Amino acid sequence: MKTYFRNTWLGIYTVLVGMKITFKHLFTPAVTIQYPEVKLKMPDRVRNRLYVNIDDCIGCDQCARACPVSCITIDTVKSIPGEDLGTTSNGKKKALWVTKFDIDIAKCCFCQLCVFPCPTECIYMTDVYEFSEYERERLVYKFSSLTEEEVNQKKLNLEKFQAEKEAQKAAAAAAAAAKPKPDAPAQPSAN
Amino acid sequence: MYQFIYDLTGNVIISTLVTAVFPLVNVLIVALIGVYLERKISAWIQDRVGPNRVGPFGLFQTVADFIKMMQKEDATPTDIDGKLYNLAPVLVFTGCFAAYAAIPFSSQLIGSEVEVGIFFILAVSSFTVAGILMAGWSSNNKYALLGAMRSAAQIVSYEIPTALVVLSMVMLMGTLSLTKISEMQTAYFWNWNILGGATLGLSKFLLIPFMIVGFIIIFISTLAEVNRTPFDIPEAESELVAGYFTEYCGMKWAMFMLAEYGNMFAVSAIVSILFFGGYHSPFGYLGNSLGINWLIPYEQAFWFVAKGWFFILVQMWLRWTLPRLRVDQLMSLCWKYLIPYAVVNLVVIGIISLL
Amino acid sequence: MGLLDKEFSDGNIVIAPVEDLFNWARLSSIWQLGFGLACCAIEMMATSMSHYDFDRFGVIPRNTPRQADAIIISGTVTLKMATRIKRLYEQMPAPKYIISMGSCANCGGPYWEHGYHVLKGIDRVIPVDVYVPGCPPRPEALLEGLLKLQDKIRNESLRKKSA
Amino acid sequence: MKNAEEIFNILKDNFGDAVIALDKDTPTEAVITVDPLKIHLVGEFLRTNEDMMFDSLMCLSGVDDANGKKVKDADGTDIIEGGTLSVYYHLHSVSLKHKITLKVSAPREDAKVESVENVWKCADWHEREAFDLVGIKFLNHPDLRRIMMPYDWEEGSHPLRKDYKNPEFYQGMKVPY
Amino acid sequence: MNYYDIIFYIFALITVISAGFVVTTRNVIYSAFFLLFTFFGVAGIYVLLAADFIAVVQIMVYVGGILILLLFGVMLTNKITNVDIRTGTGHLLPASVAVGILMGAVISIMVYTDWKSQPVETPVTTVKILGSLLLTDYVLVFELLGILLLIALIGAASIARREKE
Amino acid sequence: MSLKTETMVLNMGPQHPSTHGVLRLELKIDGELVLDVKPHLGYLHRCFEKHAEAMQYNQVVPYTDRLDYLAAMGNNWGYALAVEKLMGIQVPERVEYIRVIVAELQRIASHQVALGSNAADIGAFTPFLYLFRDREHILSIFEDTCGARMLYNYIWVGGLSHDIHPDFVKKVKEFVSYYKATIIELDNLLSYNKIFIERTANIGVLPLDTAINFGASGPALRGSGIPFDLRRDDPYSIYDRFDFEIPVGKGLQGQVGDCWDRYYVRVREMEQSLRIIEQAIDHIPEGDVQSAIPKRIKPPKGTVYTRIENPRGELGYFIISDGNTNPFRVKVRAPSFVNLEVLGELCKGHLVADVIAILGSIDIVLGEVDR
Repeated sequence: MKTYFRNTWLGIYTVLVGMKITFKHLFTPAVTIQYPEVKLKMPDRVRNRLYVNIDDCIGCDQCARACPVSCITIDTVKSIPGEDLGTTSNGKKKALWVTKFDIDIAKCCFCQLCVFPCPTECIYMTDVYEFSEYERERLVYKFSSLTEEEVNQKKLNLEKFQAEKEAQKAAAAAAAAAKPKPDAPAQPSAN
Repeated sequence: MYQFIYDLTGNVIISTLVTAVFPLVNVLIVALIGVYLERKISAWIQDRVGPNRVGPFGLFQTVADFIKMMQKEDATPTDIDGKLYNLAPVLVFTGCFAAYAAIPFSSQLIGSEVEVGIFFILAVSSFTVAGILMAGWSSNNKYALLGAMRSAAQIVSYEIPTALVVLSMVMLMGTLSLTKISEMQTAYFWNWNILGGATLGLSKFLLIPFMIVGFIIIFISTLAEVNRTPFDIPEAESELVAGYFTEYCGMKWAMFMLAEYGNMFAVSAIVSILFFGGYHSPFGYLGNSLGINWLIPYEQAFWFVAKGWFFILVQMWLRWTLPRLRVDQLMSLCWKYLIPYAVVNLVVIGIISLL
Repeated sequence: MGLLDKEFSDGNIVIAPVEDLFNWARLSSIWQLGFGLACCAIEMMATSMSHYDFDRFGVIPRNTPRQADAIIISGTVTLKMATRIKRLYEQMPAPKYIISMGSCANCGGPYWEHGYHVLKGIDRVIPVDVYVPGCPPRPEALLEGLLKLQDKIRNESLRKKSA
Repeated sequence: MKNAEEIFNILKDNFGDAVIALDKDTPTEAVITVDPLKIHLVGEFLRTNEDMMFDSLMCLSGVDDANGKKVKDADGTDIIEGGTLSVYYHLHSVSLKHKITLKVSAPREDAKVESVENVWKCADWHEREAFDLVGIKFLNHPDLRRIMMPYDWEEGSHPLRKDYKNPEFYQGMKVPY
Repeated sequence: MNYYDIIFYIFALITVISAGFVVTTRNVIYSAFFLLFTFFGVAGIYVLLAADFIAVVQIMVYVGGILILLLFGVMLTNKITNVDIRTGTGHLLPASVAVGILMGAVISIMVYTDWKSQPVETPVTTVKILGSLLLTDYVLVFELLGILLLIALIGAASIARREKE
Repeated sequence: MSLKTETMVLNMGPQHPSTHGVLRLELKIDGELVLDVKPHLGYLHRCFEKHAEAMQYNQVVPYTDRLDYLAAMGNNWGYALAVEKLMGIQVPERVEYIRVIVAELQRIASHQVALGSNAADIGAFTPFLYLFRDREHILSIFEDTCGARMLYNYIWVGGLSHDIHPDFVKKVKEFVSYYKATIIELDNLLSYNKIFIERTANIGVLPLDTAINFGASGPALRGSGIPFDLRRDDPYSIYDRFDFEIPVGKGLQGQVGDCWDRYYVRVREMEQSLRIIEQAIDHIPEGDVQSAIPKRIKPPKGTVYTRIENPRGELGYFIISDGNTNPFRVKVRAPSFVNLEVLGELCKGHLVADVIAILGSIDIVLGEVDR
């Protein structure tokens, strides 16, 4: 009998206590961020969309190898001696044409592992988080600044250069003992 | 209301129809505003802002919901019992709608002054039960069936404490008519039943605690009858997905929602009629003091609607505060707590009223 | 019921204002079928919570596909799960929309290479309207995806059946 | 508190040949190798003996040792032939606070290990997982079905084996990227 | 024919037709739901007879209580919905004979009774009269019924509480 | 008189509002009474262990995040500890302190979700939102520190990916003082609410010996009344320096080991975590957080099993190294996986609604159960 009345009392009392709390909250200002109108300032270390400053990229492929997801694909073509590719912003000399620098942002797991090994700090994570798309294909970001023709041109150049070199070598070999030939341009690829 | 329109048009059918349209409009408005308010209040309680992008302050949110629901495809599951499936929402809605016939919105604005008003409302609410069972059974879905069973059991059992409290009030007032019950608690809040009724004397003060107990009981049990949290187990989303209307979509589902909100208003109205003076103003009438007699019914309607909404707000407030009970606890609350208290309350009120 | 069960025929009627109204209603009340699968589900929940408040856009979670307008596939879809998703999608009444949230739902995400049990992209099973990238996307990103979906609905026509 | 050597000696005294070896070479933990068909007896002893009281099985892991020779089968795919599959048991005593690691190895082609499900209840799902992903059969297990993979997944294919090849399709869905 | 007649016929039709369906339909659930409409029709007729209290009680007790209980029973016994109740044709003949005799008796009474059709003033409220009658003239019957119901309740509870063997 | 009743099989999930993800429960019910529960897992089997074998040691860390996505810090830490133990790396003092602080913050955040979803399953929606609201504070601290809200990839083998943010200490202190007051509100709103107590007390009682035999750990084990906490009983890192209590289930509202006890243990654990943070936050030594990170992670041949106290219980990593840059085998002893096993035992004889309360009180994360 005692527990019966106690239960009744507790039932009513705790409900009232709860109601008091929620009533208080009825008049607390909302914490909501009114998103499209108000946007939070992102912290400086925030990890969102990857960006590649292709001007600084030397095509070293370290980011692609660091990526656990293999969402970065880099193709490079060796430059021939006459070409000047310029230097990166921190003074490194570029030696490779980056013919392809694709990041499939749909696969990316935003772990930032690719950012650390980059010697020129050209790949980094931005604070852009709004990049939804209607088509899946548009989530593959192509960063290479070279057009298709230019890529073909570079490849052709290299081939021509190598052919010439070969010819020279052949000539040299004919003259003297042959040395091991340089290999075809490295074609590292993550997948 | 009926008389007024009958005088105006002189035609039984037209005046009946017009009278019938009024509660329909009321149900629609209650649902539209109710859903909006529910979302807003839950938002405020939870430190959010709630819908605010559709129209000013999100006012058109429910309108948009409604229009969207109208254009949804009427997808029906394959293995359902078509006839009952289609009939169920209508029946549920009828149960809710019929109750409005006897609710006095003001001394003039009343569908039908039936002598057995309060009993009538209790009775027609059983149509809702049948409709719910129908919906649950015909959906051919285990969740729906379980939800319907729970719901029916719940409504049937909670009718008993409701009826007991109503009985004690009927005993006290000596009438079943809602109009008369309202009329007897004359204007000014100290005459309300919750404060012992209009007749002055010892019994008035003796009654007050028992009236409060009665009010709590009937409030809890009507809350259960309209399946609101903490008694929303028929549609307990974490257990039964959406209870008896799991398989319903589009307008048919909207009818269940309309009925739910309509019922919320109906039970709030009953509570306010029984304990809070019905359509009476708590402070006397502006019409009286200004000498404008035609104003009084409008004032009464205002107060009535205001009281109804107040209790709806309390229901929402409770909903966003409390967890829900389990199905057996719900039953034991009804049979072990509410009914004994209600019976004792009934006896005590009977004794006091004999004094 | 369901006003749009019959398609409007081309020509005869000028239905532009009706269309606008209907599209407006549809885009303002996208009820989502809560489809939390993995990590993204937590961010999806966070989006409905106080700080981001999905409800502002008229989005409320419904638990039954019958009453939902959109699914937000949030998380890794495994082969075991894919058939269920398809079934739930089929149970939804038209018009229905799908937001693919997060890398995993977009294309398998981090699991695309060695994931022997991961479906590589939900679009292999059901048509997707908006892809929200991120792992998991910030709640704002999901909101932006929703706004994109609203844009898409705004330009829909009643004449051809949607989605 | 007993260290691995003491435990090994006690086990050796009690079980003789069933307890095969103590491997102390690993830098972090000593592993006692046990006969796969006697492991439930050893487990029961370890759990109930008053000096041991290993009442909790922390972890049970099935491992493909990949120590057989790599060959090409008829289709030209690499498979591993011979060698062993192993199960590691990490035990812990809540009351005595000591730990021990047991290991059993069974031949790859027909890996059979006694179940310890009725010694430690929690072995149930761990063993199902080891069966599902590595393909070790646990004798006397009450309910040895797949647990992670779908029940209708290709018979006899166990994804965590080192030579596992993914099927092309599952129920009409393309599996590889 | 005024409005009330029309309404009366509507209710009568509802009652008769749904009663017919209750008997003839093969699905138990359907019968139960048709019973709902029968009760509803009967209640309507009560209202037209100015017995509003009885009408309300009819709905409350039969629809709200008995019918729901019935439905519960039917739904809880899982398989019954799929089993057609046998409406055996073999017993059609004796049944129709019995019904025919009964119908004849009723119709003959209807025809041969000397019906007095004079307007009777309907009481304003039946509730009060009912109440006082129940507690004065028919108090014994009332109490007896109360005891009977109590016994039924206790019996049901004791059966329900018995441990399963 | 005996009534023959038929049992019904109710499928809960894989997509069900309260299975905390994609768990399928096959309930055999008699009316509302649960006779048997059969969980079916694997709807989120993301092949972590296969991935770990294909990755280099440091590349596995982002995948560990995705195991128990509510407590990613703990997962990173457990993995890092295992590899560190294998390689014999001693991490700097500063790293240890930061790890303890973020792990305790993560514990609070994880418990908030656990408690919130437990409450939401029982029907109390508002506490759920309050808890998530407070969780945002922690997430914002983490985001400042490492740039991600949920999956951090913060604790690396031998160190941390970033040093703490300059505002870190201030923000954490603010949070600690704010949250101490907020827990009281949670208690009043939910923990002592009569309906909540009715729903959880005496439900799903887990006796101590069953709990140990089933290998339960974390709050599920402590709720049964044994103060077993790896931070105290098998100390790792620098937990032996801090003074904190281990809350255990005492059966305040019912029997020891019921749902309410497990719930309450979590609430009190949040308080203890705040206590640890308070002790640690002022004593973070100066130093470099990345000095001990090896250039190339190539542990010697061998096996290692380490375990840490994650919010859900004992998280163990079993790593076999064959001396290569990739791990040979990584097996995760996921606390939820083991704790979930006990569900069938707990649910027998309860009602359908209780299954949800019990499941909520066990607190599983499917990413970890299925891996």
